[in-house]
Amino acid sequence: MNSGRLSFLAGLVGMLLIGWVFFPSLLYQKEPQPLQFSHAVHTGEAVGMTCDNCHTFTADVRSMAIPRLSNCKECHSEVLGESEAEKRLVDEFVAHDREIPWRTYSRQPDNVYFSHIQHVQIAEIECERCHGSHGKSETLTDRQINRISGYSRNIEGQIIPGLRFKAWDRMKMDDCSDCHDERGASNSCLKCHK
Amino acid sequence: MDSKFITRGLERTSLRNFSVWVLFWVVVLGFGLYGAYLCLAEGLNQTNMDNRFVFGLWIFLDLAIIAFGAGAFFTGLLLYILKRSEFTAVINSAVVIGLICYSGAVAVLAIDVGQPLRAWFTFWHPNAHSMLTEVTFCISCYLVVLAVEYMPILLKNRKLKERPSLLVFQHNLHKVIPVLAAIGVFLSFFHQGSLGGLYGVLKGRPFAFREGFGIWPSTFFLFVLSAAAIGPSFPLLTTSLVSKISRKKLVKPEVLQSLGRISGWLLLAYVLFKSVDTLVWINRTSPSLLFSPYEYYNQESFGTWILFAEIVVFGLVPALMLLTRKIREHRGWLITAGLLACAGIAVNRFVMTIQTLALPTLPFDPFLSYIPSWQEIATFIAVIAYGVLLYSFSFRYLTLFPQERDLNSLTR
Amino acid sequence: MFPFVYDFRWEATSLIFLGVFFAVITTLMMMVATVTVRSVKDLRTRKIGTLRWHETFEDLPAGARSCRFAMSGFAPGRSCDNFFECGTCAVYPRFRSLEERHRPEDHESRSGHGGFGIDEKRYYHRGHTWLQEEEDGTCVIGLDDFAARLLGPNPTYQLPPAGSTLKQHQPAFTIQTGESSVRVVSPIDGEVLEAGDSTRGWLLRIRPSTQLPHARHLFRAGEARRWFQAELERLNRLVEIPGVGATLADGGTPVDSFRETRPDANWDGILGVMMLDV
Amino acid sequence: MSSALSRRNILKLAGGSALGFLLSPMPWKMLDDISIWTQNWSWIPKLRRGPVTHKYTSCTLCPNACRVNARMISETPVSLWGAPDPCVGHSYLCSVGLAGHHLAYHPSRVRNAHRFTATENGISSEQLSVEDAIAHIAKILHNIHVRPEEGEFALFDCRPHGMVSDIQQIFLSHVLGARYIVPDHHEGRFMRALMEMTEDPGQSYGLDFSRTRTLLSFGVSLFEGWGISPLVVEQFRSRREEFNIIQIDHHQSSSSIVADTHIAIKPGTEMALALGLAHVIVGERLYDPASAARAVDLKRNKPFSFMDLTRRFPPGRVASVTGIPEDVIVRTAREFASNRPATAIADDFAPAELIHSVWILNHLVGATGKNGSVVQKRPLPQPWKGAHRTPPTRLRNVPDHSLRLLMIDASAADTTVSWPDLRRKMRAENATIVLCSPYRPKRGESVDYLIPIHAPYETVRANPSGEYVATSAFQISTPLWSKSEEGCETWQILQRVVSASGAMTKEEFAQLEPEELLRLQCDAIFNSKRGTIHHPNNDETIPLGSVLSSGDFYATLMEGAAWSDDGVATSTNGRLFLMGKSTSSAQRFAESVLAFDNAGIDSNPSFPLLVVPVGEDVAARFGHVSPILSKIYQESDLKPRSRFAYLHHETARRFKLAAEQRVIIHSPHGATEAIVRCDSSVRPDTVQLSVSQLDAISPTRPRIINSYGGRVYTDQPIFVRIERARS
Amino acid sequence: MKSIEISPSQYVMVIDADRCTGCGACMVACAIENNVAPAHPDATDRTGVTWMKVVKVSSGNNGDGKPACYLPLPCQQCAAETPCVTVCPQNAVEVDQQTGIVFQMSQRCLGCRYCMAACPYHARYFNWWDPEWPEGMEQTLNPDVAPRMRGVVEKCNFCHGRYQAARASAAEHGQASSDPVTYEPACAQACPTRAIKFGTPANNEQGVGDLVHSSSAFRLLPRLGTEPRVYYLSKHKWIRQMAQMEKETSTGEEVHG
Repeated sequence: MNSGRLSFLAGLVGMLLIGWVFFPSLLYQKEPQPLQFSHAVHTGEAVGMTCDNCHTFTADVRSMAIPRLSNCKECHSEVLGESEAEKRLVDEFVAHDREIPWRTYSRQPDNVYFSHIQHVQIAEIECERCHGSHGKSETLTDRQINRISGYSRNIEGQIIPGLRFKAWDRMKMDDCSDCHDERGASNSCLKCHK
Repeated sequence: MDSKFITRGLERTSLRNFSVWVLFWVVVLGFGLYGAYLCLAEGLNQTNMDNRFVFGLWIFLDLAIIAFGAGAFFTGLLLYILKRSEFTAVINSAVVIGLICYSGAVAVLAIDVGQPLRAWFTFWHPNAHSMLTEVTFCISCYLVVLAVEYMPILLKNRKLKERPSLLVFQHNLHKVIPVLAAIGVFLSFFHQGSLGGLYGVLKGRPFAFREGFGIWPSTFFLFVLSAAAIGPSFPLLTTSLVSKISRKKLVKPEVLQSLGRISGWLLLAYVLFKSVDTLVWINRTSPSLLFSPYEYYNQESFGTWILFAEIVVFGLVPALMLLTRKIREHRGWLITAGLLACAGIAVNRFVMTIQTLALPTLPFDPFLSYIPSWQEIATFIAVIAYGVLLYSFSFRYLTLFPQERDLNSLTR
Repeated sequence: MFPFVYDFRWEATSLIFLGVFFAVITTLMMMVATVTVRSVKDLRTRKIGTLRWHETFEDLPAGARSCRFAMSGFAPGRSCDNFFECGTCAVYPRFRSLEERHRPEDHESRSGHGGFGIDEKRYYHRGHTWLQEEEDGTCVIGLDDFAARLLGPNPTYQLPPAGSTLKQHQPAFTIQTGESSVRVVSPIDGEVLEAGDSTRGWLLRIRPSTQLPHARHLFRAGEARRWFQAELERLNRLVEIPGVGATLADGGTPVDSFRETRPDANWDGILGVMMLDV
Repeated sequence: MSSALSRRNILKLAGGSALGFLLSPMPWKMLDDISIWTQNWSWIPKLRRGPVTHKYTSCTLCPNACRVNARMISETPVSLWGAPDPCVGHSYLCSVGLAGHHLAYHPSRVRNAHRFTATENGISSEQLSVEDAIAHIAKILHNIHVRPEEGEFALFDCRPHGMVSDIQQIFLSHVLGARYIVPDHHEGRFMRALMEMTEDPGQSYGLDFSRTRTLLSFGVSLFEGWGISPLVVEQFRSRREEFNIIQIDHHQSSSSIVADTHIAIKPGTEMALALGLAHVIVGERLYDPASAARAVDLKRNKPFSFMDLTRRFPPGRVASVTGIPEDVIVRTAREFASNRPATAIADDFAPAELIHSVWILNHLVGATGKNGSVVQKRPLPQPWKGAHRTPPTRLRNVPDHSLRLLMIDASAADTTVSWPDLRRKMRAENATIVLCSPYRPKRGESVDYLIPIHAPYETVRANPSGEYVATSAFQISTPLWSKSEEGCETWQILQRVVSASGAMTKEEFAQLEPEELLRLQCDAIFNSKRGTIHHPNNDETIPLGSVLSSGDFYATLMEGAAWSDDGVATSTNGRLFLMGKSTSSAQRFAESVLAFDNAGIDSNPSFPLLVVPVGEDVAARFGHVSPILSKIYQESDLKPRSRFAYLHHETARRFKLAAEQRVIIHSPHGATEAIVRCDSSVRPDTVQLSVSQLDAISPTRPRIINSYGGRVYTDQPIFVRIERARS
Repeated sequence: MKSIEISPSQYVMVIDADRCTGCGACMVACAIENNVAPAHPDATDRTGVTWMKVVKVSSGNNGDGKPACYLPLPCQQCAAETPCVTVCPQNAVEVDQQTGIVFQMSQRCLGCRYCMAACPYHARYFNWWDPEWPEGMEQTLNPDVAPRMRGVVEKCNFCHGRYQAARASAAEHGQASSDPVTYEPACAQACPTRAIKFGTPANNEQGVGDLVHSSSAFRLLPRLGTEPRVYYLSKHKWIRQMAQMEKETSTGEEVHG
């Protein structure tokens, strides 16, 4: 009888393994960032910059909050520190004035309308609430794009079953609507979709 | 050669004839599936539906075959709940037909919907006020119930009975069938009604709009009653058809006659309710929305004759035929009465779906007509072919008609 | 559908609707769960044999299930509802006392020939098998004349090995005849001692767990004869064998093999119906 | 045993993995992701991100030169909207203009030159570079230059209007015998007819309806297309109550539906009505005394004089000819004459005698007087005033089979040329047609060379305002896309062909770039020191004087500003010649009026219904418009559709026809099929058919005019009979 | 007939039927603003996607001098018992309480088309084909509106892209998020004769608040109780009666079935 139970268990454990381990790594496609950038150095006491020095928003939500080369060029017109990434920045990008093709982590889907102005300026929500400790990160991790849905893992959630322990584990619709409920903001579709 | 699978004591055609028959229907199924594939791959532009005729042949025939599939729940109601044991003769066939009708209807709905991959949204974000949510929930549950009811019939197959686990499972399942039948009746009451309610609630379509009791329009109860009225007639028709094709006596004539009688009573009740509802609709509901009923019927293709046909020719006449003993006794008349009753229900579903959309609602709308494209017809032929195949296999390898063995002398 | 979904509607209609839906789903799941649990329990408690007999019994046509007292006229038209287990049948004592009062001769065991292969000292079972007690307490099982005539030319027997146990009304051995095979039901509980063969006149020698006279469901002499007559009528209705009925009336011997008279009949089906293996 | 073991084990294994599958996140995540995938299919376009900016330019799709405010997302236009324009006053774009930025992506857009050679199985096209194409054409031009008897060289300009046409005329003057062909009917014909009736011939006029109280329109499509309609729409938009519109039309066109009163007239009899109205005005002395004094032949009633002509059109007779009740004619005449300032207008494509009689009406009510709505305007200052140029000749007047090489300038979107007429002008055996167009030639247009030019908004183009505007204005159509590839303009191709063929001698601006030519035009305007500059960004107007240099002037124009001239102080007060200045024109007018007398239009019993032709998706079929116009012409039946025959309800009832019924339309020359539609705006005893249906039932090809109002003229009326089709 | 008062802070559109010249500029502007693709070659007037559809209505026989008129038909944004919202099985369409806009979420729409059967105004359109733009034209798509896919229903959302942009700029200038923002939909901006007026009765933009109560104002099929938010104006009685289904000679007598 145990040979029957054995094959049952084999099937069970095998599929659990596939589901929990191989499936996530298979599902997400890793895209390395074109250039390494250390938030920690820039926001550390040596330089002392804050988020909105580089990430500026305008009322119309379409503008990408990702800084353009002009922000970097203000300081890095020539090599300042000794990190290899900065040398590459100056040689490859600043010299040829080529925009850095950053891989945005939390790129808003086309049908989502999320205005940073209303959240950061009016609702006074700090960046960490949604973007977590990205501001203190030493290196830029690879962006993981879901091969089926096309969205990045920062939105869909680091933990596959979508459990959320820290606020920035997941930025899916449920999280937005929970936060809206907490603060009494309306949850009607027109608020966030276009 | 496949006699090991055929129940002992039942005569079936040779495997060669049977495979020819199956091959023919498989070809028809293939043609139908090609039409369905086109609708899925190329998109719904393959059909002749448009922004006015949002529902076409598929929804009309879906409603019709789900009403015909009501045989399963109604025979179950008679046998397991009202303890009319003479219907054990037809219950298995009724359950198989019910399974075919419902699974076919759900398959066609999957193609009719623009984004089938998002079908689970209706379960995840249900809108309890919508009749279509209720239909979706109930039909999927009832499909499960039918599948579970089909299991014991399947497991009674001569070869499958050999395996102890299947025999035990079938035996215990058989004990539970009455509870399943009760659930089936409950679910059927709601989704047959909601299919009617789909159109009754449309205040934007005065031709279909009806007041009712509580949140349910009167078409809710009319559809349930008409489905119940067809419940007995359709198995009666299918049994006669199968016995003609297989050239065997399958059921005692009295069983068919009592089916006819019950169907007659229910049809009479339905015709009565329908006439009362129509008069209320013509004199109070429609004028209150400033849509004079006369305008619905002054179109060339939908005159008042269609109302007369639905209520009298296909309603009252078959009801009276089924209620007079002499006519019921005569086998030919019994079948014609059943056919008339089923046709009445089909006309009612047609009027509710196609005529509602054809009639103008805005004062400057033209009256539009609609002819299904070959892809639509092919998809539906696929459902019919699937039904015939499933029934043929069930009839050959499972005992759908317990009385068959006693009725036919065991001579070739 | 679930409260944790972000746009779950907490209004009355939605709650009622989902409540009913979940109720239906849970009932369905409970149904299937109880069925599986019961099946596993039945499988584990080895009741598969009796279950198979009950299933077969329910599939028998109405004629095959007529009660023994229907044949004897005391309970006309009554069909057995206790799977031929007269031992545990509630109405058996009442009808038996009636029968003894009115027709005592049916139950003495007289030797000699009761016509149509009835041997007075043999006990007959409705599965067309007979038992005969031996002196050393064992008893012998064989196929009665009626079944033999049904089987047709040189049937082969797959007999159970010595030492295996037989359960009442559960398959004892199978007979292969032509392309169809039929399972013969064992008339009584017991343990197989020795397998015989057709030449020796008996098929099995067993040690019964109950004494034959106490096995109420077996027929003796007069009752057996009446039962044989009923079986012949049933066979006739199934197949309309000419001449069989007539011969019975005046005690003549029936045709030696029914198959020759109607070669075109579905003998596999008839065999199954007669030998209680539907 | 082993086989049973493996089979049962496989079942057990399957059971275990199924349970594992359900307990793992895989199915649920896949379910969710697949439904998100249905939102992000690869063929669904991704939206571009970037800041929103606005850019001001002007539209070159039609002579109106409407001002455009383009909404841009990082240097690519998303949508175009009207910008405030004091000169014309309207700030809206028509349905074609709204989608002007799509024309650069039109499906039939070409980027490189093609040569088409007719082979037995249709036309084969091969690509070649622009230089090679120009070289080939230059060689042909050189042969013509050397052996003139081979045929002539000509340039066909679809829209002879503005700076580019002048340059092309100047270039052509250097080629011996080259012709500069213009379409028979083009904008401004109605205004130019006024010149023959006023004293100072060189004067050009414009219309200013800002004070007009009554507008009498003889079949002009007031709310669609170019020409007069923008002026009318602006008054309709701002002064709806006091701006009274009387529309005279044989069927209920969209203009007559919105007009205050609609006079249904029998088709072709508009001139009789005009003279009838003149008769009433003169009879009851309702005319404006000042302009009466100026009118020369108001007193003389010699034969063929004005008085003699109007005497022939008493209201009674006009009523019988035009089918308009007598009291309506009298009432209209009184309303038109008394409710001043009033103006009567006719279409550029109307017959000459109708235009002449409309101007008579205008003179009578003083529309051309001091406070009338016809104003003098100074022409646009031209940098090459004195340069020698070839005079434009009408396509009609070009002798048949005379052209060896023809260049067509299709830079304007509305190529209204009817191809068979053009083909008739070409040499029979070896003729070459060169099409300079951003798009592939349409079906039926047999072309030998196709040279790609810029699509609208891809390059800088001069855009003077339309003919009818009260004061001439000038703006520049600046490109919307910053990186416009190389491409070129038709006049550059002409200049390179002419110089390559050795005909070009000296022309200082031959090698100039488009910007430099525009600068020349700006210098000319700047030196005139007249007019004002209006910038739509802040909607304020500054006088030209306040601009320091012509360079700044050019810069402001490049940002989308517009220059408009000052109004002329004195309005027209010279003498008016009601019958036209020259005796020949008077003679011609009188004969045409008399000829009209006995050309009664009567239908014969077997063909009772008169056909009223309407251009259905004319704009879409002739010009190149954005595919988005399918919303109007294909996805809705707002405009008349080609497969329908529109009947009035009574006519349908009279001929026992029902809506949506298939019918066959018989005429003496043929038959065609259609589906009946009932429309109470169609004239009772007529049937409204579309142009494409006319070919089967009319003797000659109808003259098709491309105004978005879909106005079509046929040489003579067509009568038909309608029967139910046996299906 | 109970008529609930539409709350003044919700948007209302007033269309003057006497001013509409049927030029179709609103149809083109609407399609460009909301990324509606050009028609598929086989599309007809019955299978096209036209969020704003202008219809020519002829008076039949009782026209008083004006035998026909043009009626632009956007979605009427019904306020009471919104037919499409009550019937959608998966809440793909929802009435936004603050603005009154009936917002259609094409991302959740199954394409069952039941809402199209429920809508008496035929204001909903199904993507029978995959929306396709000529090569390169997809760069001119409006970033404020998400493009749809085949198999879903879509409809006029009162230019929700412009509402959200107006809401964002209002937020930037510190306007409280409760009171209504002013914006103009694409059709109103494109109309040459300014026949389409839009705004909230509270702010009374373009005099919308008074026009709603004017004597010549009427709505389509008011008796169905859907309380549409799109009002029409016309001085001609036959147009008003036609839209409200009141017949001149009432054929009120009952017809026996």
